[in-house]
Amino acid sequence: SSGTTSTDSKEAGDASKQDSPGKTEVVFWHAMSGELETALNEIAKEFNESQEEIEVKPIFQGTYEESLTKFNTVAGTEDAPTIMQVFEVGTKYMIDSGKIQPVQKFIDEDNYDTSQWEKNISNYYSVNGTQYSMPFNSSTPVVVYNKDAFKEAGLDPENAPMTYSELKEAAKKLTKKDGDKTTQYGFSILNYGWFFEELLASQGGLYVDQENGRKGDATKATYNDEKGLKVFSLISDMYKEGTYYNVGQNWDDMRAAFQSGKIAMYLDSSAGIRALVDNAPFEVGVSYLPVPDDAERQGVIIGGASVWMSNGISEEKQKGAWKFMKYLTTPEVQAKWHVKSGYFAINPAAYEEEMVKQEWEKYPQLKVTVDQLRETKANTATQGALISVFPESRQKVVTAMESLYQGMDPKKALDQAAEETNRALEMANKKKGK
Amino acid sequence: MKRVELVGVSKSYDGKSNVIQEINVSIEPGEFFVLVGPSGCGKSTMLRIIAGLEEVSSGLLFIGDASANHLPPSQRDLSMVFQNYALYPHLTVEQNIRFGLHTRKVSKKEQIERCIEAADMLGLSDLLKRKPRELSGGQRQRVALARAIVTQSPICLMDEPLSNLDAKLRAKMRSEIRQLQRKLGITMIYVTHDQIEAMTMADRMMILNEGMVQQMGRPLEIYNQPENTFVASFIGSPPMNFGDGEVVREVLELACERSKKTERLLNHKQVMVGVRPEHIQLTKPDQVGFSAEVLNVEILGTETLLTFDIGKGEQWIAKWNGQWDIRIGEKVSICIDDKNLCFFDKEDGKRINTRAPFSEMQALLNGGLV
Amino acid sequence: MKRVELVGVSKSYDGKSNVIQEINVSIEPGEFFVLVGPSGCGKSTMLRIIAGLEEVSSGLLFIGDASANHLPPSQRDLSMVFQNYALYPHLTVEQNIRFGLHTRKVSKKEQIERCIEAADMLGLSDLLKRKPRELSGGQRQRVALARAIVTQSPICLMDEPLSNLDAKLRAKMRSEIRQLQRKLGITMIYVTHDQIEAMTMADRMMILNEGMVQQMGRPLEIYNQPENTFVASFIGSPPMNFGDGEVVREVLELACERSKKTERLLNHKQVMVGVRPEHIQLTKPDQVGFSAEVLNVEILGTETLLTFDIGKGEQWIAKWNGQWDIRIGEKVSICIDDKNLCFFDKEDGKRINTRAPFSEMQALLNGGLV
Amino acid sequence: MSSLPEAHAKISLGSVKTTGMKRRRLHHTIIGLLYLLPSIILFAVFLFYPMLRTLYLSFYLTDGQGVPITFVGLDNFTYLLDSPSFHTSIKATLLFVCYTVPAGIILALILALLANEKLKGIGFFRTMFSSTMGMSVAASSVIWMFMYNPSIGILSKVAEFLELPDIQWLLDPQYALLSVSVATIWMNTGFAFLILLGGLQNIDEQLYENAQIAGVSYWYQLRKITLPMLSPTLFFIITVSFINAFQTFGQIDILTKGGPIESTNVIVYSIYKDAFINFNVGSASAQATILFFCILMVTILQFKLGERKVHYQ
Amino acid sequence: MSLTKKAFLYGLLIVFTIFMMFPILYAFMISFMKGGEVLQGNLLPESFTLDNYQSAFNKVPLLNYLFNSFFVSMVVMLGQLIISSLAAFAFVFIPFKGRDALFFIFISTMMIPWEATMVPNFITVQKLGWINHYLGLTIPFFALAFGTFLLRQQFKTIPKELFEASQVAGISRFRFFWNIVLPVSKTSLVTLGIYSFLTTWNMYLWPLLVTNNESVRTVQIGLKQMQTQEVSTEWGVVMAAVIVVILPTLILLFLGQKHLQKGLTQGAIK
Ligand SMILES: Nc1ncnc2c1ncn2[C@@H]1O[C@H](COP(=O)(O)OP(=O)(O)OP(=O)(O)O)[C@@H](O)[C@H]1O
Ligand SMILES: Nc1ncnc2c1ncn2[C@@H]1O[C@H](COP(=O)(O)OP(=O)(O)OP(=O)(O)O)[C@@H](O)[C@H]1O
Ligand SMILES: [Mg+2]
Ligand SMILES: [Mg+2]
Repeated sequence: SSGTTSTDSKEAGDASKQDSPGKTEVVFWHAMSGELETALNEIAKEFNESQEEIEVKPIFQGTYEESLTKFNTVAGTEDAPTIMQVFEVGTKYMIDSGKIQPVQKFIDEDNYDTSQWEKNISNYYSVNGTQYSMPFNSSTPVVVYNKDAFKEAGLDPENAPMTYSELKEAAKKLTKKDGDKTTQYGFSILNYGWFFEELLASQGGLYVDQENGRKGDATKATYNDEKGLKVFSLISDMYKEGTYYNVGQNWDDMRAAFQSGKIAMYLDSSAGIRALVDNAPFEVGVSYLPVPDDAERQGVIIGGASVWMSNGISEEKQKGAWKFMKYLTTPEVQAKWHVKSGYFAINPAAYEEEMVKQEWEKYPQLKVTVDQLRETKANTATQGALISVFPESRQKVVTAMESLYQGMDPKKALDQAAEETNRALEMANKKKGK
Repeated sequence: MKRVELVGVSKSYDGKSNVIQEINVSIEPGEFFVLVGPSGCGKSTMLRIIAGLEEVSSGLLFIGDASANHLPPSQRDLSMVFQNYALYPHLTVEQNIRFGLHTRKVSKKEQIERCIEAADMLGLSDLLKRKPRELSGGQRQRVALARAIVTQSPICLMDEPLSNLDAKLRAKMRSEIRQLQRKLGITMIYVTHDQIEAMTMADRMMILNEGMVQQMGRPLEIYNQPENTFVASFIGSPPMNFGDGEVVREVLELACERSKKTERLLNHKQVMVGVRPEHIQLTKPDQVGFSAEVLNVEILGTETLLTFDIGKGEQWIAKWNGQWDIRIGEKVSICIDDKNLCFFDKEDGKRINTRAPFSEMQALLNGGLV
Repeated sequence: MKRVELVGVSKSYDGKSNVIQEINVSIEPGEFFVLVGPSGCGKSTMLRIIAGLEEVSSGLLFIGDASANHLPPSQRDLSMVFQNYALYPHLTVEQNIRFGLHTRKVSKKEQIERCIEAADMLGLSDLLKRKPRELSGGQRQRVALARAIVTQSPICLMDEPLSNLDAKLRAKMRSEIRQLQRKLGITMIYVTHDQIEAMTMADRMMILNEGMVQQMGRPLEIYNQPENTFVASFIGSPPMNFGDGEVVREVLELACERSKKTERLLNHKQVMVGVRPEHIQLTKPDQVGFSAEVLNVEILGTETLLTFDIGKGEQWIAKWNGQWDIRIGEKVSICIDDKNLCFFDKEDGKRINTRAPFSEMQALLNGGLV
Repeated sequence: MSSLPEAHAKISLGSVKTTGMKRRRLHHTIIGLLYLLPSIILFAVFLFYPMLRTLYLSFYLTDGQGVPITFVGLDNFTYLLDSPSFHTSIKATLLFVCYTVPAGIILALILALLANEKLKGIGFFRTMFSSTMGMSVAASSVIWMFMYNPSIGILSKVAEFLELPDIQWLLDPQYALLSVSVATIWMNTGFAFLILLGGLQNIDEQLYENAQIAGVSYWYQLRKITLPMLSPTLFFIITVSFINAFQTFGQIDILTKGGPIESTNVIVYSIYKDAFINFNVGSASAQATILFFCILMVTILQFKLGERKVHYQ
Repeated sequence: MSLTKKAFLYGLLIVFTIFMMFPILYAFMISFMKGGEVLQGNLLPESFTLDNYQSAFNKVPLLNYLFNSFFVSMVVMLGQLIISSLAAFAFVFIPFKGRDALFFIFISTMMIPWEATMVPNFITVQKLGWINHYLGLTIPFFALAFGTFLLRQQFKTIPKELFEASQVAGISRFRFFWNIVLPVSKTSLVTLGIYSFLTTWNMYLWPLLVTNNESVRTVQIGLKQMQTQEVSTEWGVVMAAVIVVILPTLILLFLGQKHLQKGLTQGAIK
């Protein structure tokens, strides 16, 4: 009674007990919280109302890690969900788990036209021509900057730096000091592996061997090559110069730093732009990821999550789930999703919807993010790496990033991370070998 | 050596009824002051007030010459033996005894000396390393006593410190405490139920009942001239016997239909007559007595207690020296010397002063002649 | 009504020294058995063994006719008053008293009745709703007593149940307990330090010292025929006076250089002579006495205690009825009847049987004639 | 009259003693186990079984679901013992324990002593002091994260106001563990306070009365009466604090995620990461086993040394 | 007590109160702020709006969750109190062979990291069919070594005369346990009760794991549901939720405190 969602979810809960006879129940485990959950629930509700046979029940299962753990323990039992949302780095793990049904089967059966999907997104989830899961909430990194600060520093607020040296220059100008104390830093990156991966890919660098793990099981990290080193050196140099601010690992801390004027430029996810614009007390600019001066811009890798279908459940349920997936990718739904969540539309047709256009008018920054994605060149670098120990590897990269702030040599830090990733890969392959 | 003075002190725990009421007393430096009274009359409460463990509800308290109403216990410079010992269960006997001695600026060596001395005196020497829970009841009590003694504070409060000791040890302790108190000139305030303790130790004693002072004075004074029936019956064991009576022209007519000539009281009509058990005697050849039936005989060794039926269901107890083989039901002729009668007002229980005052001297002679 | 029998019971807390040793006693059904002894002699320990709260180290215990060595306390069907009360702090007086009554299959109505009755008898009626910590020491003790009384168990153990009460209340309680015990036929085992209690209440009493039985028997028997010097000095207050002596041809020569003719003991050379304080008397005209200096006078009201110097630093105490105004330092002529002398072996302290046995009869007559 | 049955004497002392005692002891054992039965069953199912399972898994490589794949003997352990990352973990754990346990207990003790004074309105303060007990770890961590935030947090505002250099509390490996410790101490104080206050109130008032009369100082009372009499409670709270400190997880997950540079990566967090993020259940089990034995050792030591000093009434 | 000492004590009390309460008040303040205000690091809200609370309630079925939390916490609390006190009683008042060893085994279970047992326990609960059921949320927590330990320490301080007195009175062991031991240990029982209630209330991972739908989920999950990762968290709403989540427990604590105070003074032995 107190709100749409609360009654919704109650109904969903109740329904699970009653098991309305005629309908096929499709349980959808997700990790969407806050506003996102509200939007998702709405979509599911509309779907349920749009037809008679299928009942989708979206259920929050904690963070990506937590829901994956849960999925792990129940996969193959009757408690397993029909659809499962998994973050991008879990892709390889899911493929290897043997507990899922690639959606390619239904695409084939249905002769479904996947070309209507944004190639740059769906690419990530297809391996050797098989589409494993359906992309759902996708995002990319962008540079976010404070236009007011730009003006103040005598920089062009409409043209953000596109190369590393421009970035360094701009950052220098943006850094403000009050005595010994820096009141505004030029630039910052969250200590999160994803941003490193993106900066690497945008120069065409590979994360692991075996064509970023897409040809076969990766055995070795390659991110400690000179391309990776460029990223690390950038951070290290700027930090030493005092134009770079360490914001830690927390998304909200980073945004707080930006909004309070502590940093003037930083990298953020495209999905977070809208709330940022709403809350910032100044004008917010969004721009493409910078690349090294001599490198050719390759674009970005898709981030976020996709939805997977369990195997070992009834055909009927799978069919129902597929129907829902198709529904999700319709332009109308995607438009809504894009507007409400800030994630990309998987179906580019959505961008033609009136709703989106209005939104873009209000938030021109959103368009920049879409453009960056669309300009991305499709290759193994921007397709993203596929390894089962991604989470572990990311932890190592984060540690390496953090040790830069302690004055560690970038090369050494990177090598150390790579070595540990190698060991994790080795273990994973060893397990798989048996 | 310090005075302790209470002026109009009252105390109430529940804010309604007073547990002690309007106590006025000045205890002189070096005095041995004994507090007696029936169980629950407020003796411990009074000690606790003097120690500063309870606030008075009204009234003033002076220690030395300073007002002490709000002085914390630690600054009153006194020691106390608690009725239920309050030993530290985690400390050994020795540690218990020495507890707090350092505050009195006593050197370590002297601490040990005093401790050994006290333990010796109290027969605790073998137990110094024990914990309280490994002691018998009387041993615990002695530890509590030792703890108070070693401090040699100018004021010492003792709440029934000997109640769990046997007669022999108690007699020894009585004199030891008294000697120590004299030697050190301590002002002692001492609660006891034991009449012998009260009589032998006290310089002065106070009798409390239901929180009110009944009488205060030297022990013999109180024994011989009890202010009222309460004191008369409370002091002396077995207690004084009472009978209702009427005095009509020099003749005392008892309610139990006996009468007796008395010259000491002329015209006080309604009286209570009291007679102490030791004053009811076997009639000697030259005396006039009356015969009464023996209802009960208790031979205590040294003496014999006889319960007589003196008519109208009233029973009087007599205490005779020695061991008497009198059979229950026998009729014995007894007599009471006129001099040994006490008279009290029937209404308010107050003592009636007689013409020939029941003086101490007389009593002594009387006692000497038996 | 149940027998309690101990056969060769010893108990040691530390596994080394025995706290009580080889106790053999059979307490008859319905008997009032009193246990006395100096502090720390093992009285409480013996009660606790009977109650089943301590295991015996060796020996056998029978309750009724069954072996009870390993019977849990709850199955022994007895009640106990603990020396330190052991009241339940969170229960009111009433709840404390009634606690456990249900196990005796007592109906609710009767529970209440018994509780009210006991509270009445013990003067606790007004305190039924209080918690133990709001009671005075004596009141707590009475609650503990009430708790034991209401159960009306066939065996009742009491560990100094009256130590914190005043003389008057104590006298009342003595007779109440005795009456109750008789009425219900309870087998009572009673520890006390109070000689009057011991003498008046006991059917039989046992004197313990350092864990060993010194004597057992009827109170008067013990008073009049103490088995040894310990018993002689422990029972009776003030205690018996002793002097070293030698009997040479019907003449007793005391160490303090006095001598006396005695016909009762012929040829026992080295003896200890004992005389009770009440038997040291003022020399009457027709008697031969000796004069001694008075060292101390304590007037107790009913009686006077006189300490005499009888030479060689030895002091004897005399107890005289009444109040005597004798000055310290005065010389008084005293005499002791030959019949009233007790003799003990100097080596082992055992009593020496005299020719004309110090019989009860004689003592009674003697007492009667004073 | 007294039928001192000869039979009594004939029963040999020894036999009565042994059979009677045996029967009593057996009876006690049965009764005792009856009282313990519910606990034992639940412990067996929900603690011992999983623990044994953990021990078992620590010798295996497992798949993501924790199903053992290969027996690797002690490999998991030897690898851990060589791994610098595990060494940092151990160091972080020990440091964390050292930072939080003594400080936390002392703070709680101070609060409890203060709140034990007989003052007007003391109930209010008691409530305030115990209030952190009502806060979930998640909620408190979120608040502390806010306070530590270098751009908008209150601490940096205060530092700014006092013109102190600003410190990135949670991002500087030098301070991160300390900062988490401070938050942890705050979170745990409420509970320790309550327990200690309860212990204080259980001390017989008369013991203090005697001390007051003896005129000893406050500190002397504290040392000679309060602490010894409080020892069962202190012993309890110390043991529990140790165990809890070794197992702290929530605040680390929220505040630092084990960073920066693994400086707050305590063992439990590392176990969590290995088991639930990296899906190395074998390695996680090995760490859990090591942790278990570490705590066990500390606790045994504590019982050996501590319980002797504890005074029970 | 002298005036200076009183003033000193009150001073200390107030300082510590500020230290202990500040974070909570801070959260309280934030819960009234709008998004932008929060990020600028204000201490006091410009205006007290209840919007955040409203949206907190709208986002997730908080009331439903609160009820579940309350129910589960209550049941666990009772279960723990009963089972722990029974065990502690056995450890203190029933002498049997191997008692100390068994006690130590009990204590050692406290050392098992919860994270290590979670997965096997989950499988057990699943096999028992307790997923999505209150049973799965409560039964596994009934046995609590911590509680047994706490109560054992408390029971040990009960004077043994009390036990002896009731043995002599012929009271059954259980009755002694029920009528004497428990009331005398009221303080510890209330403390343990509060503790177990709150820990259960604060559980997050386990309830998440053993519930697959919202029917029996608890409020901490709701709290998590309001925080996001990649997209900005609405701090005001989260803090509002934090307040909503801690409020019942704080209130309970305050009420319990009153009871506790009484218990503290009454429970005192002697
Ligand atoms: N738990 C114990 N551990 C070691 N020794 C003990 C223990 N309990 C008592 N004792 C010792 O045993 C002896 C006898 O103790 P018990 O309590 O039986 O004495 P008692 O006769 O009751 O003395 P009192 O009249 O003083 O109460 C004492 O010397 C005492 O110190
Ligand atoms: N804390 C308290 N709260 C309420 N009433 C109390 C409290 N302490 C004592 N009393 C009551 O006050 C009265 C006097 O108690 P007090 O302890 O002074 O008696 P007492 O003379 O020492 O008696 P006893 O000889 O039995 O020890 C008693 O009736 C008792 O019940
Ligand atoms: Mg008293
Ligand atoms: Mg005793």
